[in-house]
Amino acid sequence: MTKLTYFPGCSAHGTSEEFDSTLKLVMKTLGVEMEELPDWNCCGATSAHVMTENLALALPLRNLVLAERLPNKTMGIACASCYSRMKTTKVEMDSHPELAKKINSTIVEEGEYKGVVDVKSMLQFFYEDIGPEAIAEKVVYPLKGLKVACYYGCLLTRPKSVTQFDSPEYPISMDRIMEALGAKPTAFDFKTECCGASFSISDTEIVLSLSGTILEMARESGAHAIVVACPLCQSNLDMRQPDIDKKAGTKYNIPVLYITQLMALAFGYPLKDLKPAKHIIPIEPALAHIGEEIETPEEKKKPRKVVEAESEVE
Amino acid sequence: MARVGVFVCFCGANIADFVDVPAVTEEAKKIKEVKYAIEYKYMCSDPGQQMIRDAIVQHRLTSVVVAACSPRMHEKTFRKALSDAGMNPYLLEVANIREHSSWVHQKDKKAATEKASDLIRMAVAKSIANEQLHEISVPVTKRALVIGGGIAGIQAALDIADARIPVVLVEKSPSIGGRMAQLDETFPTLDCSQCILTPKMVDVASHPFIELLPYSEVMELDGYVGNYKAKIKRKASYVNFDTCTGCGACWQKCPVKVPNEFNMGIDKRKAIYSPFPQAVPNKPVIDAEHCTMLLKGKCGICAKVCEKGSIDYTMQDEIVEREIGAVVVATGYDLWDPSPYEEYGVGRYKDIITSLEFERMVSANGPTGGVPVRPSDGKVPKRVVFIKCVGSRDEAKGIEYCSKICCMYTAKHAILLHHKVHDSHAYIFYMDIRAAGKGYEEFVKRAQVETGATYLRGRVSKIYKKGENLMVRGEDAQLGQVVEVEADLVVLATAIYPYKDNPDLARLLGISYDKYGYLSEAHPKLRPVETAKAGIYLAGCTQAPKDIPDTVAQASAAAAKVCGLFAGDTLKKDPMISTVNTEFCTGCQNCVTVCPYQAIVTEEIPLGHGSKEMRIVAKVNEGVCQGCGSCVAICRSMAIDLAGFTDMQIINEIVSI
Amino acid sequence: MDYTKQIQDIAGRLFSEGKIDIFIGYRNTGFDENQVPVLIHQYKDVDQLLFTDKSVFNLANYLKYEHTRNKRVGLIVKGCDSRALNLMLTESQVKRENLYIIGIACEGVVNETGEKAQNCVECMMPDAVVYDELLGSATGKREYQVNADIRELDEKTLTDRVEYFEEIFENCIRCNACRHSCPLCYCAKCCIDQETATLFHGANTTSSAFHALMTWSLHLAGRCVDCRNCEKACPIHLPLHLLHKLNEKVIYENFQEHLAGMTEGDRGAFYKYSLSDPDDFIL
Amino acid sequence: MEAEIKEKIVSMEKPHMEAPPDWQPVIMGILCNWCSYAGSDLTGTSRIQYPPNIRIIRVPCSSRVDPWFIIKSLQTIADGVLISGCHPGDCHYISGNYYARRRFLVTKKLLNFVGFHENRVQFSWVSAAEGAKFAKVVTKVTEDIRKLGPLHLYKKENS
Repeated sequence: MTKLTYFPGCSAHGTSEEFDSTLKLVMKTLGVEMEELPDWNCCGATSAHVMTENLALALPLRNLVLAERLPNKTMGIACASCYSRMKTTKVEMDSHPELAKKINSTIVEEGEYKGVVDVKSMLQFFYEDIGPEAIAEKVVYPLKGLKVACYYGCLLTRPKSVTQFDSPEYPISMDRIMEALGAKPTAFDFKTECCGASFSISDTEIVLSLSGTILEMARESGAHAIVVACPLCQSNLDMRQPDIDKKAGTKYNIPVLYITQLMALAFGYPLKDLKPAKHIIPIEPALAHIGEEIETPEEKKKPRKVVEAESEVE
Repeated sequence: MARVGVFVCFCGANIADFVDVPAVTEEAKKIKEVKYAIEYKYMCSDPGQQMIRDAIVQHRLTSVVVAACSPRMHEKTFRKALSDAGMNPYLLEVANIREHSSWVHQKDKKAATEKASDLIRMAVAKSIANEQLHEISVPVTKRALVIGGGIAGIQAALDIADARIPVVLVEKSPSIGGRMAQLDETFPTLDCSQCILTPKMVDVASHPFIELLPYSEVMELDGYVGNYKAKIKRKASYVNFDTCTGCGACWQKCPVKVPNEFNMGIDKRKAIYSPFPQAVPNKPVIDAEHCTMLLKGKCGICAKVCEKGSIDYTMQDEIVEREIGAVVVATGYDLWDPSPYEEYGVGRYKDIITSLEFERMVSANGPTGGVPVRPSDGKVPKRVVFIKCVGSRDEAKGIEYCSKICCMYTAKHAILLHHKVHDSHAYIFYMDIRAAGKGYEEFVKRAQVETGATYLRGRVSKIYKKGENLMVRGEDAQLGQVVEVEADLVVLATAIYPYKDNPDLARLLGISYDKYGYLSEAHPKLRPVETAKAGIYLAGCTQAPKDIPDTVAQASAAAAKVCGLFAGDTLKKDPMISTVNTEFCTGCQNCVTVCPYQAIVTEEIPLGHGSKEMRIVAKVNEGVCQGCGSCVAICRSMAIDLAGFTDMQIINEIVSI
Repeated sequence: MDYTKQIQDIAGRLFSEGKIDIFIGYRNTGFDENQVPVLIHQYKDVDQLLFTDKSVFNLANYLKYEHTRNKRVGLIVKGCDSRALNLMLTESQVKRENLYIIGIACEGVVNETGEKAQNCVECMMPDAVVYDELLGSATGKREYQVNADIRELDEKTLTDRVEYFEEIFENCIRCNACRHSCPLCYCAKCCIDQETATLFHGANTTSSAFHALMTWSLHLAGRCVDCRNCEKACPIHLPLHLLHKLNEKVIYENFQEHLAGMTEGDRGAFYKYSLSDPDDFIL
Repeated sequence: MEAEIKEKIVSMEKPHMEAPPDWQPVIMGILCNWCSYAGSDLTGTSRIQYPPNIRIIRVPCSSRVDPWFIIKSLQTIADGVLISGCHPGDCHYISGNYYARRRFLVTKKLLNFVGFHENRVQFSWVSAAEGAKFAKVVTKVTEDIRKLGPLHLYKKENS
């Protein structure tokens, strides 16, 4: 039974507890034992790293050092920002030993950083450590008919030098997992566009326009719902939708689900475990599509690209 | 007994002012081998040289020492003087008492004078050990090998052949013509590529001095300048070119369809095919990877329909050998694969194409009959976005260098688009416009004025699909804001990149290449056509990105080099090269290891006189040896020595003072 | 370490099967318990053979002389000997197919005073690296270590070293025994005694000894396998290994190479180069 | 003062042998034809002055220099040796100076080991454009060797 250190981050215990709860269900089914990092602290995003670099490194470093006390060799992180901060810090520390010493000296009572614990986002953990095949095996209630736009947001795969995971511009890991669940990921171009999270409070206008385009493109792609793996993405796209509609005169009604919610559903957990009440945009209409037949004409066409095309006989 | 003559030069005041020349001459006279010593104002002048010539005869000198300026200055002059006097020119030694004494010790005449005397002593000692050397003449095979049948290869081959020198032109595809044959019209004059290229192709085919080997590849190149031997593989075409008339019945009836390389895969060709209508030679070949007859033994239609019975499914690759004297490498360029630009959706959207695909579309003989169409739905695009520097000048995702031609052909594309689709509009994202060349800047202006194309300075950050069309989002750096252009078609000006097998070719030819795979010239400025290996020259994009005029110019330059090389019946070479004393040679072959030119080979000689047993010894190929002496210094048994710089000579110099 | 039995068996087998013309091994001197190399031509002599920790000499040396040339030879090689042999193969002085090699996973031989020889104490590769059959159990490569004497001399002042070596070169009598005993000194004509007066001087002087020994050791730089045949041969017991070990040290420290002749085809440090070789000693 | 003397003793082969008053060191200079010799010519044409103690021998490439040229020089007249070639990568013969570099290092160390001060034998890369550098190098080497005094080690008796 694989073991995993769990770093929930502030949102998982607040706005995005449906993420947290479904995550735990999913992990149970996948046979992964999650151990929440004891006495974890704020990762510092995003206020710390705009103020002082040292603090922005020291905060995550403390978590990393704490994680090294546990036997598990991987720490899974729910929130994309936390993940970004932790992974950035880890990379910085591992590549600049002298800097590591300096920062470490500020949290000396916690112990010395050894760099033995790997840091992964939950998405990365599902994709690399579990794998779509293993996930598919656990599916008891395939989500056939559900068309989803996979939205990765800015931090899960970027910057490449830090994350070292999937493609920074057109990632596919979540799409693969969705396919494994039986759902159909749509051709969605705005997978990694900015949703404006950092302006969520300071300048909502920007959020409205940025998130607006994402929603629009999601609808363009024919998706019934948007899937995310980051609490901030979720809250922005879900919570802001009414305002967006009001501003742009649109009526999107696209629910925004966590990857773990759909996994939980496919693994046979009842709808109520998904905590539908936590959503601004009701998720039931979208889930009602499960079971429909999908028509996708472009699939039937042959790819035009020279390289893979092989000969055909009349 | 050696009889050395010493001739000390005043070099006007240059030497005399700081070195006591008469004293030096007196010193020289004291050396026992020196039979004659004299000073003169200008030894390099005619009377000066005359003194040397006379002295050689009068005093029966066995070697001559001239104490004057640096040997790098006048060694040749004085050598000539010696040979004029009937003396072997290599019995000359020059003592450099100007650069090495008078000019650098101007404050201390006494020391300068002593040093000058020492330098002369050394030169005398060395000259005693000098041997008579004779210029090496290497025979030349006056036949050139041109690798690559693009415009560069064609031009080089024609120029060489017109000088009545036989040429073997090797092309890997079924027809010559190369990239230029794929182009529609060419900048800056917009004359049609076919119209200017095809006549040259025909000339090649019909030229009495050119042997054209299409569908062939060079496998091996042995030997050295003037005396190469090339092994060339003629790939099995399964068509007998001698009887085939190129009627075309076979490829009309062939049932197998294959993406057409010549049209960048936009349409299909048959499994038996001739790449394009104007192909030279215009004979089909069977593509063994796709022909069902060759793969599964079923079909055989082409054989049935061929009246001449030219189809031969049993044909095998054959290796032909050619003796050649020089090589011109003109393997051209490939396109850089833009797939790293994921944000552009390369490979995901059919309506994003490369500039060469666009070129084929607008080409009159192209798959779409000269009209650009959207691959997705065949509609004629109205709004076309051209993105320049895709790969070029991009250290993050592509390559550092500038591909040189994209600015020009993109301007051309704007014009062509305008000609073919009058109500179309071109948007061009660019970093800089690099239009250095005769008539180039004017051409770009013309494109801007004539077509009203929108030039946007800035990089494209994203392309995404909106309905049927593509949204191109980029920055307009001049307005300092983000712009989004809705496009029916996006054309990427992908970077020029060398063929991936260039390094293999380089290794096979024994020449060097850079980190991208471009073949390296001997000197970036002064020897841009030669390679470091004598007798091998470069032409066209195999060396670096070039446009057609530059390519043709370099091709002709390479041809001129070849003709120059073949001017005499033999190649003259400096005799200062290594020689092996087989008596001492142990055959350990360390010299073979360190020789930078692979100039040393081994041979077997009898162990002793008339003995049956053989032993291995080293053998210097005097045609290849450049005389660096690496082998001499590492030879433990002193079996190798370097003429002109023998151990004896150098040691003499050392012990003479 | 005593393989006398095995070696006699093998040699006997080889002769009876007609696989070899000559077997090179060790036999007793006959007047003390030391051993000398012996060339055996026939089956009946194999019982002379023996191998113990007194089998000090490097037998590869005897492959460079006329009487073994192009003959089928069987011989015994210890770790160091085998690397010398490897170099001879690389430098095509012998043909592998002519050899039947008995490799020894060596446990070290003794010096005249009976304790383990220094080069065996410091040995970095006791096992034979080229052989047809191996006696003893291989223990593998060992870490590089600087020769004890070198370390000692390095601490001395320049002036002291001058005195030390002047004595050595003064005592050398230019008998060339060192050269003749070295398997890697196989040149038909050695550069040191080519009688061209100005090049070298045959005269036995400190200067000529200096010249001869320096050139000799430089010709062995990166090739010497530290078998110490030269030292055993030296009639006045000069510490010749110092020169070789110093070269070895310099090459190890600067080109990260030691153990010449580990693989066939490796010619040693002087016959290759790296772009990143040290450059700081050059102005 | 004492330290100075000690330094002198440590740094000299034969401290007790004092140089005669009018003594001038002799330095054997072996230069490769394409870079260093051309460079030394440039020093001349640009009239840059340097000490007159060096005697220059021209060889095609630094890889032509056999270690025993150095040994021979030291045995005979020379108090020091300077060998100069093309900068790494500039070798006219592609790789010559790389092989040379290895030999030089070992030779230098070996000579130093048997008693020659490390400054007796020096090496430099001088390109055809570095006339000034050549002068600088020669000056440095000459001064180094002047400090060391005459060489008495292993001199060939009959010279």
